[in-house]
Amino acid sequence: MTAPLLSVRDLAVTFHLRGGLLRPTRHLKAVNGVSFDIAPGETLAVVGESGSGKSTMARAVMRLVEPSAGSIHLDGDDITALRGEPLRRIRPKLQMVFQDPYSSLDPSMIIADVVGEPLTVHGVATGADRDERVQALLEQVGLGRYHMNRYPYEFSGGQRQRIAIARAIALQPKLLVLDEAVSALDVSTQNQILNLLEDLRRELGIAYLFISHDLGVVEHIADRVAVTYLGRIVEEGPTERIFAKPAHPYTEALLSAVPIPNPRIQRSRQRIVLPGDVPSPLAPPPGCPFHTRCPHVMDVCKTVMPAHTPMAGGGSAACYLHDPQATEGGRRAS
Amino acid sequence: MLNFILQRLLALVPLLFIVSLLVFSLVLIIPGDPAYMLAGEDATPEEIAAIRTDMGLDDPALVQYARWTAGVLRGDLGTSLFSDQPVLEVLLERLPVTISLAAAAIVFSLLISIPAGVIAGTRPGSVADRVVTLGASTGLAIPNFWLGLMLILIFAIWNGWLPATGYVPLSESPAAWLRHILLPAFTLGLSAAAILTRQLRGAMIDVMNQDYIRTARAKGLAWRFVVLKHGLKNAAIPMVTILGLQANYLLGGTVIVEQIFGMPGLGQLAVASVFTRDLPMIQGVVVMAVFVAVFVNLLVDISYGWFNPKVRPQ
Amino acid sequence: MAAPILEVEDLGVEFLTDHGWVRVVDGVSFSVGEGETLGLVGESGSGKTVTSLSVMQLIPVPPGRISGGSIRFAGRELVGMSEPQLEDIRGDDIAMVFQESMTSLNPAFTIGEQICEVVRRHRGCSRREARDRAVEVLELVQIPDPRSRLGAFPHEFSGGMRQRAAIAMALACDPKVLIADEPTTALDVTVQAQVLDLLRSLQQRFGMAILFVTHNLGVVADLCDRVAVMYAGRIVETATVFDLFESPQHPYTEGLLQAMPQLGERGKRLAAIPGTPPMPWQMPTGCRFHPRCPYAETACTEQDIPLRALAGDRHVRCRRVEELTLEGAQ
Amino acid sequence: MSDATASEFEQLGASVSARRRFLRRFMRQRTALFALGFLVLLALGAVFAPWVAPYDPLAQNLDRVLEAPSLAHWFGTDELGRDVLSRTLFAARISLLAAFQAVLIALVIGVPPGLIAGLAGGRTDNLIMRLTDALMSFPPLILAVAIVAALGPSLTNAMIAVGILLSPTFLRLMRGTAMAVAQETYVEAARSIGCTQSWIIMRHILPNVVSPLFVQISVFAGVAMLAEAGLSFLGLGAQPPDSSWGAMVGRGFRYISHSPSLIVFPGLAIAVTVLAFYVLGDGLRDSLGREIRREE
Repeated sequence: MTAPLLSVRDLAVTFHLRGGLLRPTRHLKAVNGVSFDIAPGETLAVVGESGSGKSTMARAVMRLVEPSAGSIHLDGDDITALRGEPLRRIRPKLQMVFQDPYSSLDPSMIIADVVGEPLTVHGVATGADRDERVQALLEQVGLGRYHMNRYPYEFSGGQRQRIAIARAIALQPKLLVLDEAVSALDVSTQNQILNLLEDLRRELGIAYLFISHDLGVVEHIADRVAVTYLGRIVEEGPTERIFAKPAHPYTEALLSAVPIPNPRIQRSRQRIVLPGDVPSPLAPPPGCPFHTRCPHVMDVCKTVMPAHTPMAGGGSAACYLHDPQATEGGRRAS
Repeated sequence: MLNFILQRLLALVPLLFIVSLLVFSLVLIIPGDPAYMLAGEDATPEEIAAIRTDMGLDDPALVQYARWTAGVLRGDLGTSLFSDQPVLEVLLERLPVTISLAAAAIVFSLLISIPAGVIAGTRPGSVADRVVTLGASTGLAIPNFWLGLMLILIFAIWNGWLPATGYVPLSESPAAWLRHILLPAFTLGLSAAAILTRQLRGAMIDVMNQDYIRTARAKGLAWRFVVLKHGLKNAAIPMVTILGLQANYLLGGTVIVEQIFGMPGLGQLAVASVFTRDLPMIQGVVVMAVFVAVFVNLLVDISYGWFNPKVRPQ
Repeated sequence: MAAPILEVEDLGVEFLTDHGWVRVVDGVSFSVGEGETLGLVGESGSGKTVTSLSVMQLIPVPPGRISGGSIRFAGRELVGMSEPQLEDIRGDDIAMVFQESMTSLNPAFTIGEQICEVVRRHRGCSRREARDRAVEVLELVQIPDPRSRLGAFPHEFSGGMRQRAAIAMALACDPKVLIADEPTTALDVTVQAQVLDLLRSLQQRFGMAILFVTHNLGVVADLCDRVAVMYAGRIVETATVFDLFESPQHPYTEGLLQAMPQLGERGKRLAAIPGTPPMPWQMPTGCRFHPRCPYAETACTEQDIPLRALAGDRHVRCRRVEELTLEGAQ
Repeated sequence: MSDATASEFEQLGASVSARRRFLRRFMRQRTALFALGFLVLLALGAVFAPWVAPYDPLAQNLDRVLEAPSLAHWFGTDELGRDVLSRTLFAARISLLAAFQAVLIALVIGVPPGLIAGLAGGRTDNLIMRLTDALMSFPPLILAVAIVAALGPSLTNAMIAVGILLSPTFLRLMRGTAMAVAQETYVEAARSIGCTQSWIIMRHILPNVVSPLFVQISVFAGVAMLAEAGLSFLGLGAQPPDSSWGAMVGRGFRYISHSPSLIVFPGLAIAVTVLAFYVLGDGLRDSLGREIRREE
């Protein structure tokens, strides 16, 4: 296997919620000991529900929030602790598209300046040269030169997301982080953007870190999938394996919960309905974070977080069901 | 709830510390030497030096500040340079006048602003709304001293319906108190009424567009009921904040209104002390005013917890 | 189909905008039978939410107004009905659940107070009876320890619990019709599955009719008996859920079905409907879908296309319905 | 023309800048335009007072003291027989200038720390806000009186006091807006692109915080004028022979029962001018796009 483009090890992000005079400061472990790799040109999808920490993971990789532990290597360089100018210098390799197409574009700027800004701030191109490149970028994402002098408010959600993508690929990054980049769009528009991303990947060989809660979309776009729950990756592996043979009970339940748009299939299949909600990340349960809702919960799950066990078909899952020793111990205990 | 109040009280400590620094620094920036003023024009330098030492003016600023603060904490605000009376005594004598004026003004402003704000805010763009909005802007634009003078002209001088000046304590005669307080309270309260009306109107428009109003109507509750229960309680949240600020403004406004209506309150005392350069008295008035303002805002904060369950500690 | 409890006929709704009066719902007709679940499907801006609010006469007036048509509940005309009469129906005969449970519950009152309020309004009962009823419905929606939860404020509930409390509030007076406007859209999938299960079991128990507004065809496939598809303020197709998914008759329905990213299908290029839906102030002439329709002919751009009845209680707004064979869901 | 080309044709049309959009909306606000017109006229009248005023504002005529309004003296005469109309016109200079001064002082004191507090956050923000809270806990006029007492009664000192009093509102507004803008995704996007901190502040944050400031400036010009009038009325502001509208009312107070016109006209001048500033502020706010408008 080639050297990974992005290598994340034991990443943790903790937010400190300031308390009042009589209220203690609370610590929110949004991301808790997460490791993954992305090969050049590969798409890794991170899926999870709200509170799973997937967006924070994306921002930590982008170095927009400070990791509290772990390391991030990009292209062989340790970028975990970069600041100021050195951090700015690696930005061209690493770009991001945000979820909300409405707030991610500065309303006071015209599109030419929005898309051309990365070129300007990195001194790549100025003046007519910059405008020419902006035009090419806009065409690449399916917009035209006549859009250059318009303001963001004049565009629909789908068009804005195209603009955001044009801005993100302006510096020809090696890795593009897409944080719920299509979630705010209607299905028909969503597919246009997904197809555009597919085209760009083929043409430019960009690797994607694709953050999403939509399993249908993920199955289409990802080479590999990481399933997150309460700040941890509970299962990871090739897309085919994850969808065909989910190993973690949470992955299984998640797949089962997505309604299939075909009434005959949807109404005849066995469904797993999990009880309760995702616990608050402010007070995560001890042991396996999923044990409070898990249909297969054992005693051991309530005290010690299981380690990742390699799975047949690729990837790994952090669950005692796949750890023969622990399963026996757990059964005996319960 | 007790915890909540305690929290607010604790938060006041640094605030009061900064306030005390600001008030004390008035002494430092004031040009001229109070000792000269006290000693009179033909005092010898020795006499002045003696007075300076006596007053502790030669000590370092920090020492003077510590002494002054210790005095304030003990309730000793010094002695008036002008009348030789203890400052606190004078202040306490005049405080009820100012309090009853400000309180009457607040009551008056609420009586106007709540109905006006609700009517305008639930029918934005209507004729009623435009009348209220213009009325509020006008109410804000009229200088209160001028309004006071116009009221005196109309109600006292031309028609003689109400007394132009003076004050009668409530305990002495409620009717006379009311007759004397009516014009000043209106004068003082009008701008507060205007601000509260604008605020409530805006909050009401905002609240009436919220999803939970639609939910309440989907439950079959009558429009009027929805406005008064679901709308008003939420619209009151920002209004309570503004009310706290307005309480400060009203206290400040008493300076002018008491002057016009010849009411022996703190405001009148403040102006008189400026002209006699009675520094301890000015400091005393400021300290007293801040004390009242902080107390009122504490009450406002506490009531805020009732309107907005989210700030209540769980 | 069961006897209709809710009938909407030729409904028109207009809003006053910068572009003048704009018709956002135009000639919409459908009916919901007793105990039936009708899915009203469409993308954002298709007019589905405005339609559902119009049934309750809850669109904001101004800037909105119902410009024509008829809405009948159990035979009684709701359009033009006096406000007090409407208030008697709202929350009692017809109840509603909204998308955002965080904003649709009043943050300043407790959950219990908000449920009791509707019970007292329609049942005229005592405070204590209303509280008992509130506990009962909270139990129905599986909120643990309901009596002690009465005093909780909405922000003290999780998203899923809030939506269940909102459902409890809607069911408090045993409505005959429940209008659910994207009730699961803001929820996580695992919680969405719970809520869908809950709605299904409640309907089996109490037999109310449900008008289910959503953009999610998976949810429709899961829960609905019949479906009405809206596009650009009009209904383009109605059919039973099985017919619609197996053999859609309108090109837009086909486009939507093809566009659903489906589990178990990978690598294929995603089908996308080209272009974007029209703005309500610049509706295309003729069929409103023709600029995006792969099957459009010149004739489609010319005159208005009526909603035509087909066999098997289906309706389609397409002039080429006989010639076209469209692809359904896989 | 097919529909596709029609929409393209429309897209080729000139784009409307945010500023142009603002102007177009503002031009539709008839009352605000009217207020602006009045303020411009008033400013012109004040600047050209020596040419416009019918009399010398200081010329005394002891034969004609405290006269009621007449054809010769539209606003009547004062206790020294001076023409009240001329004096009102000349006082406009002082009143407008004083309001301008106070707002300027408030801007200088309030805006930079507000921006710093909003952008720096943390301890800096905490410290600045504590100071602001302390300043705001003083009843404003009492604080103004105290400041004037310390500095000595003069118009400039009064305006310094008013400026200090108004500054917390600017500070809070700037802090709130800057905080909100700094949390917008487009600022995060700018960081992700690799913009420097100063570039982000200059190109993304400042352009998006100035609009609400203009609204507040207009409103505060009115508030400052009222505050000046109040202090001058008390004799703590404009000192003789200078006269502002507030000072005119203050002196006219003594003759209230004999010559009400002495206080009616300058008072009306204040009220109308302040109203114009408020209406203008409202108009400006309503003309801002919803995308940048923020509630006070």
